[in-house]
Amino acid sequence: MIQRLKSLNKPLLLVAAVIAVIGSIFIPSITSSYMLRVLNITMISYLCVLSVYVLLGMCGQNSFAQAGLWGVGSYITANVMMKLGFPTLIAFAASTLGTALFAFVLGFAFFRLRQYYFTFASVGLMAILSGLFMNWKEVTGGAMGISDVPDFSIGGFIANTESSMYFVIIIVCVIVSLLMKVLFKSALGRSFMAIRDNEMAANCLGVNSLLTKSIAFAISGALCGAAGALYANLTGYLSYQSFTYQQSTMYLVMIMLGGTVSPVGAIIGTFIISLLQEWVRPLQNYMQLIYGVGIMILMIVQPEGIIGGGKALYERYVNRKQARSDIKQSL
Amino acid sequence: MKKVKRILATALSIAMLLSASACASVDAKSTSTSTSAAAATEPAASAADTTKTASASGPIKIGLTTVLTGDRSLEGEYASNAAKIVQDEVNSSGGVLGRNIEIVIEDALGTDVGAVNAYRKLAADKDIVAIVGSDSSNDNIAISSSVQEAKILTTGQGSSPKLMEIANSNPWLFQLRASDQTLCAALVKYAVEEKGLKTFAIVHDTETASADQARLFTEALATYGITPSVVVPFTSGTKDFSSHIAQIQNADVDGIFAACFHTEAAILLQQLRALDIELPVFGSNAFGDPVTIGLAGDASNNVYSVTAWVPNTTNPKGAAFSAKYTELYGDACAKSAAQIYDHISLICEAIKIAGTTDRQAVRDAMATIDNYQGAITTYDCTTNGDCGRGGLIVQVIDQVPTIVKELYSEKAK
Amino acid sequence: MKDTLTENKPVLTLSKVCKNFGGVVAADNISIEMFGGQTFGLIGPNGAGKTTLLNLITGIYSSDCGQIHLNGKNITKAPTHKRALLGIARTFQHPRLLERCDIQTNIQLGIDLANKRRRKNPQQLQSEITMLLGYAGLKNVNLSDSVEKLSYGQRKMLEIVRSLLSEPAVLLLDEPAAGLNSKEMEYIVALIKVAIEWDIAVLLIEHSMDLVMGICDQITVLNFGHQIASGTPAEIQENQAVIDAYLGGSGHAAC
Amino acid sequence: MNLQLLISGTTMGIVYGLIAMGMVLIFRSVGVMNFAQGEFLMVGGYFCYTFNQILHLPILVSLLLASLLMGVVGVVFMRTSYWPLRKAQTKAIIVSAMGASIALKEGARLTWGAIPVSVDKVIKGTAKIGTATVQWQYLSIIGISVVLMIFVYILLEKSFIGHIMQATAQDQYMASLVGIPVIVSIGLTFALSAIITGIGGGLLAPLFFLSNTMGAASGAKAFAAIVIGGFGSVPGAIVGGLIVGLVESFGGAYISTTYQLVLIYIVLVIVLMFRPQGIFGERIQEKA
Repeated sequence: MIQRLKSLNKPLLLVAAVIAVIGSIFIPSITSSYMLRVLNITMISYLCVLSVYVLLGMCGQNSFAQAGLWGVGSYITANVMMKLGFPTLIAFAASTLGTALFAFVLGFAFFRLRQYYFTFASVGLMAILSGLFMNWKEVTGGAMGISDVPDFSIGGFIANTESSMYFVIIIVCVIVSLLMKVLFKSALGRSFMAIRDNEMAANCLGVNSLLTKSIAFAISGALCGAAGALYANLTGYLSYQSFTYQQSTMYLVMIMLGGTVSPVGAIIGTFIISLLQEWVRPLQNYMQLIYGVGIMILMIVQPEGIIGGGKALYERYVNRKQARSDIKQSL
Repeated sequence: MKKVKRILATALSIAMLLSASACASVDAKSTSTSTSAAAATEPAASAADTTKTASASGPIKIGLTTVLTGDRSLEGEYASNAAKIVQDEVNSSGGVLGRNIEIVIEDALGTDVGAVNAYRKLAADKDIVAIVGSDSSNDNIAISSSVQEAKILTTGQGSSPKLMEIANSNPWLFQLRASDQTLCAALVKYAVEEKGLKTFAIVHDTETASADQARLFTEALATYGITPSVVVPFTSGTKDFSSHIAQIQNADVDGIFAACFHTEAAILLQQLRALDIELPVFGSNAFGDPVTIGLAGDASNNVYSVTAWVPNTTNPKGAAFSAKYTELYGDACAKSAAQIYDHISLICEAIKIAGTTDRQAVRDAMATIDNYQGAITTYDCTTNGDCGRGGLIVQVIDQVPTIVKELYSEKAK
Repeated sequence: MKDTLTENKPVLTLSKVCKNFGGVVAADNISIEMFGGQTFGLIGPNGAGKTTLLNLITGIYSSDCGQIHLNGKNITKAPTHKRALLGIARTFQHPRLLERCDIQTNIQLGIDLANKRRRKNPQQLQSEITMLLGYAGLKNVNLSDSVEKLSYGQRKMLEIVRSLLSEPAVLLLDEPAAGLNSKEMEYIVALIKVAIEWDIAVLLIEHSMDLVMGICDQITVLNFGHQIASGTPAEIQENQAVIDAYLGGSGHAAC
Repeated sequence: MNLQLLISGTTMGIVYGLIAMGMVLIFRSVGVMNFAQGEFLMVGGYFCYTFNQILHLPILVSLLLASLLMGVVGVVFMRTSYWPLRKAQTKAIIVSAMGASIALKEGARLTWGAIPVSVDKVIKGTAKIGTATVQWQYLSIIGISVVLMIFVYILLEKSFIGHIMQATAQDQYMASLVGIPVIVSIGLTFALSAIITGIGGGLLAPLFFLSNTMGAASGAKAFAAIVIGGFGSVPGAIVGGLIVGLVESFGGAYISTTYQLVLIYIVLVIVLMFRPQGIFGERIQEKA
């Protein structure tokens, strides 16, 4: 039954995808550089939120250190490009792999902790990292931060405008999203979900919790690292003001709002929150108040997240339909 | 007016917290009501609507990014109040080029992304002639590349030398403030030459501006062959200074140089005096600020501070503004407010000189302004950085900042 | 397809394994030998320490003394996932599936484990899956449905199918029949038969005597962690200690 | 010097312990960390300010009135940000609490302004202890905190209400079966927690001053205190608080003032590594 409905959806989805692609190509030509920057930042946050999806949505581990990892990625890029003078691609790779490694090692230490003890450790990690970001002059430029990080460039192509950067980021986002799909279908992805749903059963099926969780943390680190690299290239200025505990909580809010069941949830959550931030601007003094209350209400109305709620509705609809047809047959 | 607004705000927030418990239908309602309330109680809210189309007769728009909400919102309260005053003042005196001015405020949120988004949103509005950046070197540095891109006259409120460099290399960005370099040097000079002190401790917040000031204190002391006996950094939000004070005591010094923001300054002074440490404190601008004095009370006495502004200033323009501010809002007028007043007046001046609202023309006009008398000090915008001339060294006596020395500095080159 | 080697060589041996929680003795010098293609019954009143023994074998608890060997390999200290890789599969009293995933994924998880040892060829795999699902009475469920749609009994079946697909050497079944109707009982029997067919050593914890007596080659009776009797079904039924344990004051069987 | 550090460390420790205790009470009753606890501190402080500075009531009276109001706030908070989500996954509750904390911060700013303010001290001046000097306000904080802690202990262990709360904390379903109105009992817990933390805010105001963001910093340290002391244990919260306070003062003096907060969290991580359940907490064994 569902199979049939899904197959019905297929062409629709295809059309939607095509529209999305064409749309996204023309966006830069129709929007202001302000909106474009908002979109760029939003897509970068999307990468970070995906990292939360891998860790929380797939592997069931909740971390408050994602913004910290994002920062690590950014500062790696800044240092590799400015102090060592390497080209963008190498810096990008360094950020991605470096942050992944960083996360993997920490994961190996932290994931000896079960349940929410890991979450506590991650809060600690975040605090430690933000302390370093603010005060480690040699690497992070202290509170003043690092300015004039070079633009993103490959060979002759230099992404020095908002729109060119837009395409770079969107390409990375698309690639990463596809990789997510692969991960979801892979044995590794399944072992993540096995741990999420029942760690002991997972062990009895030959899944090594410590290693698997650490890998999950490493992957989320890689995502944050990539996001950080892009952020450094995009804004050209890094300071402790960006990589805060609040930012980490924002990522959690985004994924929870969108729904932890699929990357689509990450997309929806990120865009709703990021754009909400900008939409409520006209409220001036009141914007944060409304924003906060908005988060509460959304959470109360959709505790499973928008995707989760949507899925439930869809299934109910399917069941209803099935029931009806069954009755028809029985008559 | 203010009371009403606050009570209304409380009522709203409670109403909405309650509504959060109810279902989504309540959501829409409560949000909409609060929106309208916001618009009603917050004139600037309507001003933020950037969808109006340009028209020669319509008001001249000037952008202002400041931190209205979040952790650094103190700045925003002063800024938006001051913006209202200057807007009314200009408009009641016939406006600029015969047109009213309208100040469009955007919230910089106290983060880099927030600052940039706010700035870009303003810059994207073709009617906006010039933009005042927020009161933080970080924010101003964060937006500097966007300034290059947007090609619109932008005035930075930050005072760090780093910002000065950036401004000098960026034709569109003006730092309308004396760079700390000159001010800190002056305070050191005063402490060493006129107070005849020999050994010092430096205690400072690791936050951008304060860390910078601490560095400048050290550099200035070096010119007298003095190295600080001890440098004690702390992070913003520190509540208990006992370990910091202990280090200062151990060093036993003649005087303390201090650089940080209001709350930390007040806590530091209180705890110093509570331990009967009566050493003279030479502080950054926050130490002479009414907010700090109000919090620290008697503990703030015999504190020296180098600042550009005191509410009881002798400068007639400043005095008038200060009086008006206090009359309208009850609180003493702080530097952040006076700064906005000067920035906007300067921009209006530039527009007058340009005789048009063309962005390029206004920017060029700005660069011609030399010793313009503002509420805080005189301004020399012939080069982009370090435009605010002069400053004050004040001593707090009976909780009143009293000017002990007026400075007029040459431009730092 | 039984070969004579595994006939006389035990697959899994527990020698004098013991465990106690605080003062409470959960397993006291338990010694068991299990052979491939045989079913080994483990019975006893509630709280006799049957599940504890399973947890000791799978490594969820570490034993205080004694040794556990799998195919002659000492796995006494090995962590749970290692033992699983070496071929110890289990089901739980209450099925533990990937609640938020579809049935396909759950099955695949078992195959993943098998693949970690050696890749299976797709056709053979596919036929195995269809066969097992057939035996388990899951023939006409939609593999892309979420497991939430399955009944309690179906979940238990699925769990067994999953463990069978992981090609274990030893299969530990923790009260597979509890809470199932007679039809589903037959499915269980069918699946166990498949396991024997595949030369797997099956350990069956069960309260339903008919099932145990019907299918097991060897039976061990536990009471308060003590191994009070072992032998063929016939011997056990005669054994006085067993009868006391069940009918006497010390707890009573669920069925 | 060391005596000075010891005393200030201890006093700060007691303060963190007080906030931590408030968090622990809620955690024990609903099994979820309250991410808006720091805001209770802030709101309590502002209520105190309203009575003391605007209505010019004596500080002790203001504290009392403020604590009563905080009780109401606690219940409202429970009803709005916890109760609707009690059946949802805990992450949802955490997120809604985060939303609430933003809303509270901003609501406070809009109500009382962004300019930091202060309230009267309970006792002015300073006392000498050996070579060390300590403000009387600190001593009164210790005094009042200890009284509060004892009060909470008696309330929880000895009183009927306490037993109701404990029963609900252990098993909501069971509690409802034996006729305990769960919402009332949870409401009481939130109220109690809010009151304790709120009084803390009122007492801290003259020392650290009130601003809508004061909650965050203290909240973070209180959190560290809980984790170090042992999650869900009231004595653990207090001991953890003391440890944090002492690490702060001595670490600051002898290791680094720049990394004071970092030091605290390094201690936290180390404790987690070697004793995840904290000093007083009992480890959660996973059921096989």
